[in-house]
Amino acid sequence: MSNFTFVSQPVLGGFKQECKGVSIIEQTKLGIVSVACPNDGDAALAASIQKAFGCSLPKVSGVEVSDSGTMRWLGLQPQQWFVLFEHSAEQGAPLATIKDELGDTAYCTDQSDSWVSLAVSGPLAITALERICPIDLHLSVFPVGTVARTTMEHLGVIITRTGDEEFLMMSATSSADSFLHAITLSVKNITA
Amino acid sequence: MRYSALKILKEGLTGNKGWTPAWREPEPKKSYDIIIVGAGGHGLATAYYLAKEHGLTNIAVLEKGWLGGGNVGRNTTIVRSNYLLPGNQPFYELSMKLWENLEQDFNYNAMVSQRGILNLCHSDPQRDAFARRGNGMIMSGADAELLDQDGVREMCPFLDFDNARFPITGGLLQKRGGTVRHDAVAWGFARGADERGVDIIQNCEVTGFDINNGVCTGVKTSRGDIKANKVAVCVAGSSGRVMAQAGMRLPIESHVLQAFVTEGLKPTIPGVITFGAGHFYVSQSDKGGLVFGGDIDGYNTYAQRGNLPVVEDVCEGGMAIMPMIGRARLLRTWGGIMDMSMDGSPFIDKTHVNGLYFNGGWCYGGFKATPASGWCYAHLLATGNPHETATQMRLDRFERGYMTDEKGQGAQPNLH
Amino acid sequence: MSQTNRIDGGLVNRNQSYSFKFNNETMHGYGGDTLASALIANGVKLVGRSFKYHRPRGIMSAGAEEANAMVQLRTGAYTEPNTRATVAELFDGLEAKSQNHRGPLGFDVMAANDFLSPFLSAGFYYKTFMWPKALWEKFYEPVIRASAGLGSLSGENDPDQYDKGFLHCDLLIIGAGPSGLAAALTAGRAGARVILADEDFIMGGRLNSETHTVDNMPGSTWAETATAELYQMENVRMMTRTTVYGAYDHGIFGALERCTDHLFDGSGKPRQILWRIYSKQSLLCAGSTERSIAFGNNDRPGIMMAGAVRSYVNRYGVTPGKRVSVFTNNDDGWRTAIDLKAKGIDVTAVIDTRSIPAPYNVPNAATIMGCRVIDTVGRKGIHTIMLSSGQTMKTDCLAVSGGWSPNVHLTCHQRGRPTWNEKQACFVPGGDLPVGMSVAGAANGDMTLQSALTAGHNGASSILSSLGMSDAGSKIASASEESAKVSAFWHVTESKSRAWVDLQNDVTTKDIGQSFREGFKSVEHLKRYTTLGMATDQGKTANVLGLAIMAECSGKTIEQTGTTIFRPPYTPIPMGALAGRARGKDFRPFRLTPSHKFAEEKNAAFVETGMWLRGQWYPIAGETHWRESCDREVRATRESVGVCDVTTLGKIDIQGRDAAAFLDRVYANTFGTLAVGKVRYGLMLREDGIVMDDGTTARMGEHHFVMTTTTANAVSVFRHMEFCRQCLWPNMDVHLISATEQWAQYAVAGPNSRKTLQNLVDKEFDISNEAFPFMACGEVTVAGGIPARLFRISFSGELAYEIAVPTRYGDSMIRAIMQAGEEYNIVPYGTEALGVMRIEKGHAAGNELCGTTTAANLGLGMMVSKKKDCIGNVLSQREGLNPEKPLQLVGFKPVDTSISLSAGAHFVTKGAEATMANDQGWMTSVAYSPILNHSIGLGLIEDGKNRMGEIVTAANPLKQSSVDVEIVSAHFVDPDGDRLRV
Amino acid sequence: MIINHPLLGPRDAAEFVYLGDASLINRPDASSDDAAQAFYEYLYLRDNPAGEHKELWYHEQGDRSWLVVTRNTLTHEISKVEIARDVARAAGGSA
Repeated sequence: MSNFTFVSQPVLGGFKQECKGVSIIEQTKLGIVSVACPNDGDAALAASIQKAFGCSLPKVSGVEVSDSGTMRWLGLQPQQWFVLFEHSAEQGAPLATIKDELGDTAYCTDQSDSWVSLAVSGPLAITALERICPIDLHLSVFPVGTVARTTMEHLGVIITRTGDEEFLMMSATSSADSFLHAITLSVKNITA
Repeated sequence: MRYSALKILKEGLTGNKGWTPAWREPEPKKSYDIIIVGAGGHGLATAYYLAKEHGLTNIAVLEKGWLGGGNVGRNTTIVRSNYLLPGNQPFYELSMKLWENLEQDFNYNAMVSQRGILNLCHSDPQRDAFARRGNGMIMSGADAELLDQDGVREMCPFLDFDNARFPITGGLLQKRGGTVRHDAVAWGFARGADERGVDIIQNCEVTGFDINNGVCTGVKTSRGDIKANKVAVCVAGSSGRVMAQAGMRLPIESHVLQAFVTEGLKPTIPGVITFGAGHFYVSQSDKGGLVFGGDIDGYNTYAQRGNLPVVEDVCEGGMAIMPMIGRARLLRTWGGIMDMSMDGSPFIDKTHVNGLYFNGGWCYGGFKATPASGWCYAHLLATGNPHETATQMRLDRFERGYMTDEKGQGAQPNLH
Repeated sequence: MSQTNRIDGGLVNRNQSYSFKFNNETMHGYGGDTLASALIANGVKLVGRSFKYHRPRGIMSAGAEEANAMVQLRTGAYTEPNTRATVAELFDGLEAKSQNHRGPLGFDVMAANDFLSPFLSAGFYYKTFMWPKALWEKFYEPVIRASAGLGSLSGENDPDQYDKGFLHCDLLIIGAGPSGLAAALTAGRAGARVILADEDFIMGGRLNSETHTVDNMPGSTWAETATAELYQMENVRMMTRTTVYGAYDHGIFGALERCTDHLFDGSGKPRQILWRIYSKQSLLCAGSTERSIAFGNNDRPGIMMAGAVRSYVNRYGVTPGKRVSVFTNNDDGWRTAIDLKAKGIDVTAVIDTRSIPAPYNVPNAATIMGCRVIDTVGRKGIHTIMLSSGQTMKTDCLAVSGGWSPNVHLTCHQRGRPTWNEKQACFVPGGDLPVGMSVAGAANGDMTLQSALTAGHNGASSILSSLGMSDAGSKIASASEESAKVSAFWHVTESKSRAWVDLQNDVTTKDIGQSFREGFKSVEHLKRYTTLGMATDQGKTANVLGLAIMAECSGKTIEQTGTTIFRPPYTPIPMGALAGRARGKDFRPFRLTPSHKFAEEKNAAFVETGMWLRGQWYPIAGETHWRESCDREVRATRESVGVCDVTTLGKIDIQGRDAAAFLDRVYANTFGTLAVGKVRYGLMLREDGIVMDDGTTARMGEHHFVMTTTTANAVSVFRHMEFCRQCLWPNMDVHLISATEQWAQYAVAGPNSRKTLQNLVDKEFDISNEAFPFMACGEVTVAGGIPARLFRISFSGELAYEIAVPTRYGDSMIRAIMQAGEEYNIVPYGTEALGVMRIEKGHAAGNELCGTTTAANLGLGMMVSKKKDCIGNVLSQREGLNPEKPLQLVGFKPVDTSISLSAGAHFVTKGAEATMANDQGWMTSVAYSPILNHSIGLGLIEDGKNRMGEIVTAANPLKQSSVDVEIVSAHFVDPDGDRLRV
Repeated sequence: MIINHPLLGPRDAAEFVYLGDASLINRPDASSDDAAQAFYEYLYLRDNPAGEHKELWYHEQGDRSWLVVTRNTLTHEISKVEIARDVARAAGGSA
């Protein structure tokens, strides 16, 4: 029997575009795990996360970064968070990284392959995103450390502010091409 | 006064001074045989057919505002009988036949224009569903044709056949479908009913029902109490509000449906076209405006206005199938309140209160139903029995489990 | 042509000379001109034809209210009908044509209508064209339609791009005239997030058209200074060429920004942007619109609004006439005469309806008080006016002012009604404004410049305090004095000729009188019967006049007569802009499966399934018809092995202590008893007892299930389960998350599927029939450690598995499966073959799960557990859903097997007539079975299970055909299911 | 329209999916004697008021919360927004 070749493929092939005030870079080494809190288990979960990762749990729409700075917790819905961390295929299943630490205190589901992630940054990032994003991205309203789940061009999107002019944007893997098109066209329309 | 080309000639030559009012402005009497609540299309048609077909003329039609001010004056003017289910199709086909002879019948040009209605399909399952429907239409005595892509292209070469996200694979055509000048329908029925002695009383709001021991004996109005042997409510859009005065809860929610018209354009599309993979239907009025619509806004409301997301969704649908309309400008948008029922089908029925009748729940289908609704409601009021084409339009059908659910969406009004 | 009517001054840029064409004639204008001002500069008077009578018409305004001067702008696919020349910016190379005439503009044959006008009075078409009946569609209507309409679409696809966007602010100021600028300065200096939007291409509004001074500067200079200051503020967004067209709920506004309409070539930029503006507060500073007076032949080219004449003279440096007269009922109209004189243009007379002393002295002009213009002469351009005093005067331009109407439109968009202000003779905003909106300036009835500046400032100040901010001590600008005295005057009763009220729709005072006589008295009836105010200007100049005349007919006040309200949009908005990017292939996003690239390489035909694109079939060399490919795929799968991408099925990860109990409630059948490592088919009902969805659910752990849904219902099932979890059983410990995108899932089906997978699944996992029987599931690894989930389930009826790997490996996985099955001649199969095999097996799918079928209809009635409550259980027991002879899903086979069946055919008793009275059900799905070598069908027919072997007729009147079919088991292939379990 | 989400602040209603009257939270007891009538009324009959209306919205393009929104059907004014799960729990939701 011949050997099989399995290649872990970035959704958009590692897309990267830097031009005229906005850069768009696909994040290809991101582990994403959803963590849900059992009913009445809030305290236990908070404790185990604090212990394992040195991180407190953000409220919905909030973002907390672990002590090490390598792990980002997004408060997406009541009793549910996404934890984002650097992870490559060689490290095995991303799920284990979290689940092994949290044990029974959480219900974990691997989401690493569910999302395409793009870092969108630069002085014109907001101007470009204005064309598709219904959320008010003004710093006074959507400061660094805020996450929102919303819809852009008929696609569900999770947008996190990672810097004054930096955003991490996640959308479903299957429609990654359409998602990328929505963003690159926005950039083209403001810079053409 | 009989309208004719000769009459217009005569009036034109004498300064148009001889035209008389299209209807009287009577004071309400103390009592009537039948009171119809609501001088919309359906109420006026009911009065007209009661007078004309059943010889009953001691009738008042009470209207809160001005006659024809409800959905008959705020729709997209489409008429068709392309329904799927046996509870609906014969009724709408009756309506279509009444439309076809209406103008000569009531001596008013309502511009019944049978330029055809084409429902586009975009997938095999959709085509199968259209085949089932088209066959049912023909089996009910209506007309239907199933077109393939070439057939659609021949009829509407301007549709997007080359670059569509959801390619057009065919369509269901009803050639007898088309449009009717909506206001003229109300005016024609009003004039015809008035001529036969029906009192149409505008600016007369019904504020309550006289119900004693389970019998309705009249109504309270902003212009005094009026007695009646039978009270026939016909206020689609406001059914919930009005019937609450009789202590009834209905299987109905009120929703707003927006409608749209562009600036006038020289003739550009032939008949009515509906998009099967988005929310858009369109025709062109005789004045040249593209008249179009889409889905309801989706939330309960009694406000006759809608919001932007649906406006955009509808226009996206339009551009998706007809990219040539990009430079046509949307002139006006408006909203009408729909009685959205729990299965998308209407009611023409008695209620549990003796002498109190109900007609409503028309969802989007009210305008095209106007003559048949009047015909069948008149039949029920005059004979006490449902008309043979309206036997399924009963209020108790949900309790008994006999839904007439064209779209198969279940008990969720905003999906019908 | 030369610019015969160009005069000195104005805000045009005389260094920027543009050449343009009107009706193929080349002319010249300047930067800063509109098409209208450039036409006036070139001495053009006649620019279009009216809607009904095809009357010659000229330019009557200098703004968006224009009812006459509508042109077909640009050429070819770029042509744009019904463009108001008064707001179309001139650019070099502009081409425009007049519209709505047959033959040249000067000799429109349709103008015959004008002479037939006595027979074309209000509502004439409701009274005729009824005989003979058949002629309506064939003759009358085509004639009417061809003569109606205005401009034309090109018939070609709109070649421009459009965009949309979202903006957010504390304060949206609509209109950058004096009040809007004053408000923006006050709010901007205080640090509020402000958007200032104006439809014009320069800010300043009427300041640019008048000769007022503000803070001792010319008004236009003050506007320029204020604008410059505002542009410097980071917290203020300045938007010119932007029309705020609609006020929606909760402070949301629609606005259209025109980006390239003033350019010859947009060079790839979006033509327009449709903005949704989210505001905490809004201040409407939309100004006011001048209205006319109805008098005999008041529609002739050269008759223009008095304020518009000032715009042309002061802002554009052109004069609409060389000998101008003014007809007014107010002091403001006199300014036109004064401004014209200042430019050295002859003013013949000022005719004022009021019997008062002349408010101003206009040298060398007759000032005639208490007098009316009763008629005019000059078909293609006015040259003479007749007065009520009996005088006749030569004039080539008549400037008319009937007073100003506040632009209250946006205050009505949420059905607020304006109220009548008798003193100012105009409608002002009513009390019921959209939430967060206030109004300042002329839009609110502040008719003098000083009052507008003050109101703008004060409006902003009070908004600032409502936002918890304070103004930064901005001072109110001071303006020169002016008078706004007016006395209502609507129409000249002495006029014998037709007097126009709505110029575009050709509604005259006589039509209004007739409408009243015929009983169309309410304002809505008037509007609908006469079409008053229904033209492209939405009655901006006509509505108040029409109402006033109706009030006069009925002897009521205007207040008692009422008003029609304005609806969005304020000015018409192109469909292209409203659709934005969502057109063509971009109408909706694409969802691609993990094997998409592989499928493309295999020349797959793709089919849209919702947003997904799925491989429909995979043709190989020599196959020319889809059936060949499909048949081969079915045969190969049933004979050996095939693989199909089933990633599109919804996958929901369900975890929690109450997960099993939860499933017992949302599914009709029981899941609490399902062992870990097993899969069960689940049937989900709606609360009304109708089948909602079906799929398989696997128990991965004591508190962990993975549910699959149909592709079509993935989203609605998830939503429904969240409803159950949050709203119905809020204390259950159950958590849901979609995992549809996480896993690339493939069905591997056929007798050799196990052997194929054994080549791929790592050896430590025993997937033999004994270790991994039918309906088993588990976590495995493939190809040396790649994590995977394996389910032994079958849709095809063959020995089959579904295997899932993380999506990143999806492309590798399909290739690996192909490689693993190579020795068994594995084929990829598409949705067509999938469909054929499920019909051969009698599985219900979308055509059967159509939202009206019960479990019993589908032969699954036994699955609805009577032992427990579940969604839909109670109402599924209603009488109507349990008839004596229910529709039942069975198979159908043509008696003559050479005949193809058709889905959608209706069943009647053999030989019976195809009528609804005889209708017994319908064919839901058909396929050609390459295994049976004939057409087969599934269908719902009354009492079907008890009629096996009966021959019925499948009627297909759409194709004028009917086929005799035999009722058979729906399980055409392997009815006992032996092949599943081997 | 804008729904002022109790956890997220103002969000465009376009992110939400509308279901209907909030009485749909109060699913009847299937084991009661009058279950058939109770379920019929629960599923099919509506007050449909012209005025204040409590209704269910699902934040599908957001945090997946079901909300109970109190909104005036004549003016669209929203006077209250609650998390439906809290409302259901307070109403004594089963299990």
